Amino acid sequence: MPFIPHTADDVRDMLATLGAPDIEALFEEIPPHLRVQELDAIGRGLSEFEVMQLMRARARADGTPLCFLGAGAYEHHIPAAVWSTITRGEFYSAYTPYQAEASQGTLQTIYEFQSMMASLTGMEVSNASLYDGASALAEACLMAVRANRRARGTHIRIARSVHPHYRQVALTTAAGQGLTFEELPFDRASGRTLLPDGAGGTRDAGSAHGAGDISAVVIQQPNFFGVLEDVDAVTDWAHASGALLVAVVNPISLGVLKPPGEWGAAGADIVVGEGQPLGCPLSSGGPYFGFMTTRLQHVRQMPGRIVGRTVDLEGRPGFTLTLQAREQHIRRARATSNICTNQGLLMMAGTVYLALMGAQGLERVAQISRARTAQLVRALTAIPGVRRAFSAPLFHEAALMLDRPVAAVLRALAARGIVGGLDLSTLYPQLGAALLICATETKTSQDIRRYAAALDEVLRAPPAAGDAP
Amino acid sequence: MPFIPHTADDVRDMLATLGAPDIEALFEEIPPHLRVQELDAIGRGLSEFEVMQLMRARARADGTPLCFLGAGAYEHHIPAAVWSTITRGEFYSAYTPYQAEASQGTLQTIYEFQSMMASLTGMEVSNASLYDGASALAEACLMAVRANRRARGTHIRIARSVHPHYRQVALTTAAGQGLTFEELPFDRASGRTLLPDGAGGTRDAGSAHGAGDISAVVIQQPNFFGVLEDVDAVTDWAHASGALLVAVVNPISLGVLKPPGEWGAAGADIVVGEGQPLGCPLSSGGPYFGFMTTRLQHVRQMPGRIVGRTVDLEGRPGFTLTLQAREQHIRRARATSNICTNQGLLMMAGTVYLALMGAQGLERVAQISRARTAQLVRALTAIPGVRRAFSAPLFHEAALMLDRPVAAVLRALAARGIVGGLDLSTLYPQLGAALLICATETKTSQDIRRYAAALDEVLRAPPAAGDAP
Amino acid sequence: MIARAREPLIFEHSRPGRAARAQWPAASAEDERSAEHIPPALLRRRPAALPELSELDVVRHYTRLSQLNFSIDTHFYPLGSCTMKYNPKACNAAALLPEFLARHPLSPPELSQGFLACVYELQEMLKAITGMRGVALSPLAGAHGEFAGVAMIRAYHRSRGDPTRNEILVPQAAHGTNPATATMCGCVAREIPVDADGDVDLSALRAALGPRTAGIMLTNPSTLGVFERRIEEVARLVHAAGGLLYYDGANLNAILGKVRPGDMGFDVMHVNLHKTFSTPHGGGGPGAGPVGVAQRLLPFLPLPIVGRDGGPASAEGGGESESDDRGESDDRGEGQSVRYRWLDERDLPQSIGRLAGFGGNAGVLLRAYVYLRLLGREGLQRVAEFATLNANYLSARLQQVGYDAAYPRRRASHEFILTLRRQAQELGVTAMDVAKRLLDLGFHAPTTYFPLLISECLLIEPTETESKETLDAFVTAMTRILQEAREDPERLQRAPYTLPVRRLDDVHAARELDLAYRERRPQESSDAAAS
Amino acid sequence: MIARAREPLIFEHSRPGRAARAQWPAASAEDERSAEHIPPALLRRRPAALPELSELDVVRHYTRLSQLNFSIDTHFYPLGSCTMKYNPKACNAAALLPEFLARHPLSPPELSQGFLACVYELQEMLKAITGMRGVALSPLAGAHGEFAGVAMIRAYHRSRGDPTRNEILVPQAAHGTNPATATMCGCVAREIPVDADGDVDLSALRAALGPRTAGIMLTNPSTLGVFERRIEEVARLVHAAGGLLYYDGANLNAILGKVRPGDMGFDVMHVNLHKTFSTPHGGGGPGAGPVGVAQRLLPFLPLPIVGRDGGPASAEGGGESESDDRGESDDRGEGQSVRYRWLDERDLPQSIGRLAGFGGNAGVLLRAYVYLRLLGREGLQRVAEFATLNANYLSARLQQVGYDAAYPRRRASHEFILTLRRQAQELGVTAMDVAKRLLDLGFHAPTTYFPLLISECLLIEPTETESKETLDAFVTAMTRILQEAREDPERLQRAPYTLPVRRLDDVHAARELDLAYRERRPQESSDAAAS
Ligand SMILES: Cc1ncc(COP(=O)(O)O)c(C=O)c1O
Ligand SMILES: Cc1ncc(COP(=O)(O)O)c(C=O)c1O
Repeated sequence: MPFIPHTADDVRDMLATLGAPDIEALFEEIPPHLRVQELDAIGRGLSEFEVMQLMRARARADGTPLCFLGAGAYEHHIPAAVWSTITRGEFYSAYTPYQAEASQGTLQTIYEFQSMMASLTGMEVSNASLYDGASALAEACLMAVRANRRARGTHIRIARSVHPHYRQVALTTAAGQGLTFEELPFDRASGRTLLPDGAGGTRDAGSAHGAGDISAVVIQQPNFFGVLEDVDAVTDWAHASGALLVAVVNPISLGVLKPPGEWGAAGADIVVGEGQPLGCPLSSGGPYFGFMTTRLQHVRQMPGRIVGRTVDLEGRPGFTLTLQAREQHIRRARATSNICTNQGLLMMAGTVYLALMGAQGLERVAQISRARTAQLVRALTAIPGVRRAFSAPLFHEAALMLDRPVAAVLRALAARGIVGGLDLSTLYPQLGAALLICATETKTSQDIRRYAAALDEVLRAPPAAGDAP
Repeated sequence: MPFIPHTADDVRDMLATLGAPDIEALFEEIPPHLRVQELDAIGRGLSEFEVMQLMRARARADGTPLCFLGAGAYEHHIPAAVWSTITRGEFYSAYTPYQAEASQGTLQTIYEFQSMMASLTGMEVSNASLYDGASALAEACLMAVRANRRARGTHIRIARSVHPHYRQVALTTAAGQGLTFEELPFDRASGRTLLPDGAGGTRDAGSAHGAGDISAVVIQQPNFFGVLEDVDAVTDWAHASGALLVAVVNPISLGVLKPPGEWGAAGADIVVGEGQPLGCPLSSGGPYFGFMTTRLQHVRQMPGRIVGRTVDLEGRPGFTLTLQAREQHIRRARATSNICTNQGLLMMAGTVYLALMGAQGLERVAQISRARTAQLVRALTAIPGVRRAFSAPLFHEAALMLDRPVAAVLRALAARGIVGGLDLSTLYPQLGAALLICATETKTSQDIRRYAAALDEVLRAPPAAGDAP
Repeated sequence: MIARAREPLIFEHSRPGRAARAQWPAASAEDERSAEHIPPALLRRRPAALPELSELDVVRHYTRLSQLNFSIDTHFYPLGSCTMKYNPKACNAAALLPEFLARHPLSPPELSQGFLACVYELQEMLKAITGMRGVALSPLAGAHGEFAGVAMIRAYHRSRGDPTRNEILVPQAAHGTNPATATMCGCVAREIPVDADGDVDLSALRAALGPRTAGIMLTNPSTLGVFERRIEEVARLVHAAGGLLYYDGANLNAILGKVRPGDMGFDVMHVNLHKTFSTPHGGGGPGAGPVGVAQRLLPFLPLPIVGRDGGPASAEGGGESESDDRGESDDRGEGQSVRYRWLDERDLPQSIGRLAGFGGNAGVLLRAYVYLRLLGREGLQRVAEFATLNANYLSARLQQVGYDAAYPRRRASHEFILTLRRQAQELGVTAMDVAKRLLDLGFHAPTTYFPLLISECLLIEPTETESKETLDAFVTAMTRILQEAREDPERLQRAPYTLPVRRLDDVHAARELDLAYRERRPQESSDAAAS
Repeated sequence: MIARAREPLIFEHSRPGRAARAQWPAASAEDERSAEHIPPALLRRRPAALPELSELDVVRHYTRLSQLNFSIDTHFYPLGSCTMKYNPKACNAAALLPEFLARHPLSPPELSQGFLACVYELQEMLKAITGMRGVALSPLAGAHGEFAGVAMIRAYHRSRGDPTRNEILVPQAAHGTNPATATMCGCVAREIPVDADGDVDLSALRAALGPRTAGIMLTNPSTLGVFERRIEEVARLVHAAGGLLYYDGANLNAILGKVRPGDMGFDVMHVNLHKTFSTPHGGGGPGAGPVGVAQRLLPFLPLPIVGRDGGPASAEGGGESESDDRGESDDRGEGQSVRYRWLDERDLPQSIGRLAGFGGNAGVLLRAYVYLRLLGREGLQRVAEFATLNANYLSARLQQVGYDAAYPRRRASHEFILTLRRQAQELGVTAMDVAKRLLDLGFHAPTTYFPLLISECLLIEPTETESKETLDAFVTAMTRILQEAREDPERLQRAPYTLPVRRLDDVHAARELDLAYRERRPQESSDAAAS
C-alpha cells in the first residue's frame, strides 16, 4: 500500500492486541448511515511515474514566458545555495519548534531572521513571519488599533497607492472588528500620495474623521506604481494626527532606500511587507512570507511567533519561542491573532538569501533592478503611443499609458511568449489605459529589446474597433 | 572574491605571519619565465545568475525529445526520494571514506550496496563500484587473467553480441597487458551467440587458441540486440574450456532473469554491468556506475574499494574499507587496478533505488519494460518495410530491419522530436539497415503510437536517391 | 540522531569585507548610467547590519543548524493534532517543476492552463472528499481558513438581515485558533463543556444556543481523539437555533473517505492541506487552509477561485478518463485554448473578499493535488484506516504498560490522549518531563498540555505512515520512562541530556527579552518591553 | 557536528510484504498480454534478497546514515592531495537541469547542440589552462586519465618503431595510481628518489634514464607539497633520453593560471576535474579525468572528442563575446544547425581507442564548465593564490605551535607535510592518533601516511575556500592535541570518543571478512576467503 508500511502480519497482530475483528470495527462509533457511499470523483491511485508525467506535461503547457510583471511578486535571482540548504529534511519536515531542545536549528534560524529584518527595516523586533504581505498589512492594522492607546477610534487612513489587493485583504480581515478605512488619494501627475489639506492635526476636508480618531496611517514605499513616496512627510503627518505609521515596504528596496525606522522625525511604528523577493520563487502566487517588525514597546501586541534567546539548565545559551502569551494556543480568544502555522520555510529562504547577499549584495540587486526598469521605460516610451503615467522618481516598477486598451495588448504579447505587465484599468479604472511594468536584475538588455520590439509590433497594428482608450 | 573568504585584513595578517610582502612572493620558487603570460581563452567571471541563464538556454536548446534509444543506457523512472536523499551535503560533499569513524554513513551504504548486488547477481561479494559498465568489463578481463590459475594464456573469448563499446574498451584497456581477444559470432537468424563446433574442450576450427589457453569467456545477457542468450550453455562451455565465465548483465533484467551465479552447472565467475538503470538519469552519458561481483575465492583479485563490517575498540560493529592491500594506495605497482576515485554517489543512487523498489518492484519494472518493447516492436513492424532482425526472445530491446538506410530515417525522426533508436550499421555493417530500439516502463502506449505514426510517415516518403539499404 | 555541538550565530561568522560575490548581479555599463535619481532624503544612510559571509560560510552554517533539529525524515514525531506523517518526495518534486516556480501569479490565463487545471481539479476533489458544494483554495493556513469560514457565517447572517448573531460556540477542548478566530471576526467565543466520555455536553449546548448564536466550531473526531457520536443531534440543535456549523478540518486525516463533514451536517469548514495532504511542515509552514461550504454559503466564498468555462462545472475533478489519469492526454500540449480562469468580484459579488495577495499557496496546492492523485480513492480510505489502527494500537499498548488513557472507554480516532495526572501526583513527574525525556530516547514528544482540559496530558498521533516496529519502539521508550519515573524522578525532571541544549528556561526568555542580535547588546530589561 | 547514534542495516528494517508501492510501475491491460515468452530455464527462481520497505523507511534510514558523515558542507576537511574545497551549488543546479539529465548519450547531434557546445568550450578552456594542444574528456577519473596518458605514450613510441620503451619513472612520493597505472598499461614502474628538499634527485634520474624509458610521471607541485624547481632540467633530461613527460593533474589547484604543465615541458597530463573544478566528491566519486596532450600526441587521444564544423577550432572557448558571456545569444534557440559533433574512429584513426561506454562523465564536465565560467580568468588565478596563501599560513602557524614541517626550508604549495616522527619517538603518539583525535574536535583529518616516504606524516591541504578563522581554529585544535600528547598520550591513542563508533579494527575487518549481509550468517573464516 503506497505510503503505508503495514504488512498483513502487522495488521493481524495489531488487531489481536485490540481485540478487534477488523479495521472497520475501529470506526464503529461513527453512525453507519453517515459513512461515505461513493467517491467517484477521485480516480484510481497513480504511480509516482504517472503523476510526474502528468505534472511535467501540465508544467510544460504553461512554459516559461519572459515576464515583466511585478505588482507585488518579483522575479529575482535565487542563489542555488538557498533551496539546496533549506530543503534538507531536518528543516523541511520538522514542525513548528514547540519542543525547543529538539528544534534549535529552526529556532536559531528564526532568531537570525528576526535580527536581519529588524536591522533591514530599522526597527527593534520582528516576528517569525506571517502568511504574506497582504495579510501582514491586515494584521498590522489590527495591531495598530490595539497598540495605539491615544487614538479614540478604530479608523485607518490608507494610501490609495497601496497595493489594491493589500487594501482589499485589510478590509476583509479588519471588517469584523469594525475597523474603518479611508483612502488617501494620489496626485495624478506625480503618482505620489496627497496628504489632506492642513495636514498636521485639523479635521481635513472631506473626511469624517478628525486627527485624534485615526489609529494608523498606511503608506507603501515604493508604492504600487513603483513611485517613491515622500515618506518623511507622511510619517510626520501621521504622528501629528496621533496615528501610528504603518509602512508597507519591498525588502529589496531597503538595500537602497531609507528604512522605515528612520522615516520622518520619529520613524514608522509598524513595518510589514512581502518577503517573496528574498529568495522565494514566483511560484504561481505562493508560498511566500509576510514579515512584520515594530518597536520593542509594541512587541506584546505583535501577532505571530517570536523567538528569543535564553539559557538552559546549565546556563548555556539556546533559543525558544517566547511571548507566547500573545498567541492563540495560550491566550485563545484574547490572542493578538489567530495565526498558528505561518510560512516558516519561506522565512528560512529569506534568511539564507540575506545571509548570502549581505547589505552590499542587496544594494546591488536594488540598484540594477532600478537601472533595468529605467532602461525598460526608456525603450518602451520610445514607441509611439506609449508614455509614462507619472513623473515622480521610480524604484523598479513603472506605470505607462498606452493609446489603446491594455487587455488586448497583453493578449497579443502573451501570444509572443511575453508577460507584458498588469492592466491597471481593472484596479484603477480612473487611470484609463495604464500598464504596470517591472524589470529586475533578471531582465537583460536583450530581454528589454525583445519586449520593446514585440510591443512596437503590437502597437503598429491599428487598434481594433472600439479599442480607443 | 567569489568562493574565497579572505578579507583584506586577513590577507595582510596572514602575509605578516609569513613575512611575505605579497601573495606573489609565495610563488617565488616557480621559474619566472614559466609564469603564465595570457589566458585570453578564459573570459571574465560570470555571476551565478548569468551562468544559470546561459545553461538554461543551452539545456532548452536540446529539449526533451521522446527517446526510444537504449544501447547501454536506459530511461527508467527514478523515484524522487533517490536524489533528494543522496544529494544531502553529508553524502554529496564527503570524500572517499578513508577516515572510517567519520564516514560511517557512506561506509554502511556501501556495505548495503555490496549486499544487494551480491544477492541480485547471485554472487558472494561485490565491490563499491567501478567507473561504468564498459570499464568494469575491461577490469573483469584483467581480473579473470589474474584469477584463472588454470589457464596458460591471457586470451579472452568475447561474444560479438556484447556491447561494441564494451568490447572496444576492453581492448583498449587490456591491450597493454598483452591480453588477446577473439570474438564469438552470433547466429544471423536468432541473434544468439554461436559456440564453436565441438564446444566442450577441443580446439575449435578457425581459432588459434585451444581450450586450456582461454582465461575467460565473456557473454552479455540480454545481449546488445536485446536477445536472450543461452547462458547456461555458454557458461558450461566456458568452464569446460578451463575459462572463467564473465557475465555482462543489465541489473534491471535480474528482476526476472536467472542471476549469473546460477548460470549453467557452476554459475558465472565474475559479473559486471552498467548500474545506470538503477536510479541514475541518462545524464548525457554519465556519471553512471559500473558494478562487479564475484565469488569469495576471487575477492583478492577484485579491483576497486570493498567495505567490510568490523568492530570498534569497544567491540561494537562498524564499517571500514578493507582488503586495501589490493589497491594502488597500498600495493602501488602491484595493485589489482589503478582505480581510486570511483562512482560513489551513483552507487548510492543504485542502493536507494533498490531499497525502494525491492525485488518485486524490480520484477515489475523488468516485466513492464519487456511488455512495452513487445508493443513497440508490434507497432513498428506493422509498418510496411519494417521487420524484426532476429527471432530469439527479447528482453527490452529489439533490432529491426528497415527498407532504407537508418541514418536518414533517424534524422527525420529527430526533426519530429523523437530519438528513434541506434543505427546499427555503424557498429555492425554486416547487418545492413538495422535499427536498435528500446522501450522501458517510461514509454506509454501513446508514446508508442506516436513513434509508429512518425515512422510510418517517414517511411511513406520514397527513399532518397542512393538510399537503398 | 541529532548533532550535539552548538553553532555560533551567523553574525558571529561575519567578517567585514567578506562576500558571496558570485551572487551579486553584474552591472552593465548601461546600468551605471540608467537609474533615475533618488532624492537623497529617501536614501539609506547606513547599510543594514546583515552578515558578510562566503557562500561556504552560509551553506555550512545552515547545514549544521539543520542537524540540530528533529524531523519526520529522521524521527518518529507523534505530535498530536499536527499529523506529522511522511510526505512523499514526489509531491515536492512535482511542485518544484521549474515552470510552476517561474509562473507569475498574475500571468495571463493563456499561459496558465496547466497550473489552473491542477487547481481546478483539486477544488473538485476536495468537494468530493468533504461533501461540500464549493471550495476556495486561497486561505494560507488552517487558521486563515477558519477566519474565512467564520467571516462567511457572519456574512450569511447579515445577508439574511440577522446581523446581531455574533456568538461562536466552541467546545472546551477546541484548538486555540477556534476562539481566536471568533474574536478576530468580531465575534464572542463561548465555551461548551464536554462530558466524561469526551462528547459535547448536549444540555450545556442547548443552554448556550440562542438568538445570538452565529454558529459552532467543531472538529470531529475532536481534539480529545474521539468521534463526536451525537454529531447529528448537535447539528440539529444548532441549525434549529439558527446557527451554522463550522468544521475544523485539522483532523480530516482520521476520516478520509470514511465520513464527510458535509454529510454530518456541517455548513462550512477548512482543510489543513499541509497536515492531511502532504506538505512538509517546514519548521512552521507553509500551509494551506482551503475552505469548503454548503450550498447556502456558496455566494460568500473568498476570492479568487478557479472557474472553468464550458462543460458542467462539477462533473469532473479527479475522476477523469483512464487516459487522462495516465497523464497522456495532456502530454502533447493539447488545449492551448482558455478553459480555466480566476473568478473575481465580478463573478462573486457577495464574496467576503480577498484574504491573500494572490491565489493561495500554490506550491502547497500542487503538493496536495499530487498526493491525492497518488493515493486515489482506495489510498484515501487507507489513510484513515491505518491512522486509526496505529492510534488504537499504540493507545492499547501504552495502557498495557501502565499509562492512563484519558478516555479509556472510547475508540481512539487517529490520535489519543494520555494523562499523567496520577504520575504527577504520586511521583512528581509531569507530562513535560516525559516529553523531554522522550527526546533523549530519540522520539519527538507528543503534544503536551493540549487540550488544556485534560491535566498533564500527552496528545499522541502516530499517523498511518509509521510502522508497527516504530510504535513498539516508542512503547519500549515510554516503558523505560515510567520505570525511571518510579526509580529516579529527578532524572526525568532534568531531561533532556543528549540534545544540543539542556532544558531551556522559558521564563528567562520572556523576562529578559533578547529577540534580535546586536553586536554590543545594551542592557535591556523586561520593563522596556512592556507595552 | 555529527550524529552519535547508530543506525541498523537497511535489511534489519525490512519486513516481508512491505513495499514502496507508488514506485512500482502500473501495468496496463495490454502489458499483461504483450511480453514475449521467456524460456523457463532463463528465469529467476528466487527473488533477490532485497529489503522490503516503505518509502519513509528508506528516506529515514539514508537520511540518518548521512548524518554519520563528515563532509565539506559541515566540516573543515583538509585532506591533502584531495582538494576538498567548497563546490558552488550553482554547478550542481546547472548540471542537474532536466534536459541535460534526460539526454541520451547517443542522442543525434541535431538534439545535442546545447550540451555539445558546453563540452566543446570546456575542451578549449582546459587547453588554455594546461598549455596543451588537445584535450579529450572521456576518462572517468584521475587514474583513468593516467591510463589514457600512459597508453598514449606507449602508442607514440610504438608508432615511431620504438616499442620496447616500457619503463615509467615515478618519484618515490608519487601517488599510488601512478605506478599502478604503469603496470596496468603493461609498463614497469621505476622509482626515483627525491632529495632532502623534496626535489627530484637529478643524478638518480640521469642514472635511471635510458633506451627503455617510456616516460616519467610527475605532479608539480609534487605530493610533497613543494614545487619541483628544476622541472625544466628534468624535462630536458627525459626528452633527451627519448622519454615523454606525464603530468599528474591532481595538484592543478595550486597553479591555476600561474604556470602551465605545457610550458613546463610536459607532453601529456590529466586533470582531476572533480578536485580542481568543483564536483562534490560524493563519498567516492564521480570524477572526471580529462587528458591533455602536446602536439605530437594529438593523433592518439582517446575517443570520443567533441569537434566543431566550421570556424577555427581553437579560436574560442571561454573567451566569447560579451553577449555570449551573458548567455544571451544562446537564449533564443539560435543555431539549430549542427555545429558540434562527436569525433570517432573515422576522424582519429590512430586513437588509443575508447575508455568508457559513452562520452565521459557529462555531469562532472558540466559542473567544471559552469565553475570555470563563474571563476573567469581572474578567479582562476585567485584559486591558486589563496590555496597557496592558506597552506603557507597554516604551515607557519603549526610550526609555531610545535609541529615539524617535512620541508621547513621550502615554500608550501597548496598543501604541506607535517611529520610526527619526533612525537612518535618521544611520546608514542602517531600521525594516526592525531588524525583520530582531530575528528573528536570537529575537523576531518588530513591525509595520513602518504607520501609513505615521510614517516608519520600528515599531508594538509586547506584549499582556498576556507577562511582564516577556520585555519586558526584548526591550529587551536592541533595545539590542544600536542598538549594532550605530552600530558596524556593514551587519550590520543584511544581516540576518537565522540563519533558514532570508536576506533575501528581494520585487522579484524580483513581477517574476518564480512562483506555482505546474510540473514543468518554462517561461520566464515579468513581461510575461506584466501584465493
Ligand atoms: C485542531 C486544530 N485546528 C486548527 C489548527 C490551525 O491550523 P493552522 O496551524 O494551519 O493554522 C490546528 C493546527 O495546529 C489544529 O491542530
Ligand atoms: C596525486 C594524485 N594523483 C592521482 C590521483 C588519482 O585521481 P582519481 O582519484 O581521480 O583517480 C589522486 C587522487 O587521489 C592524487 O591525489
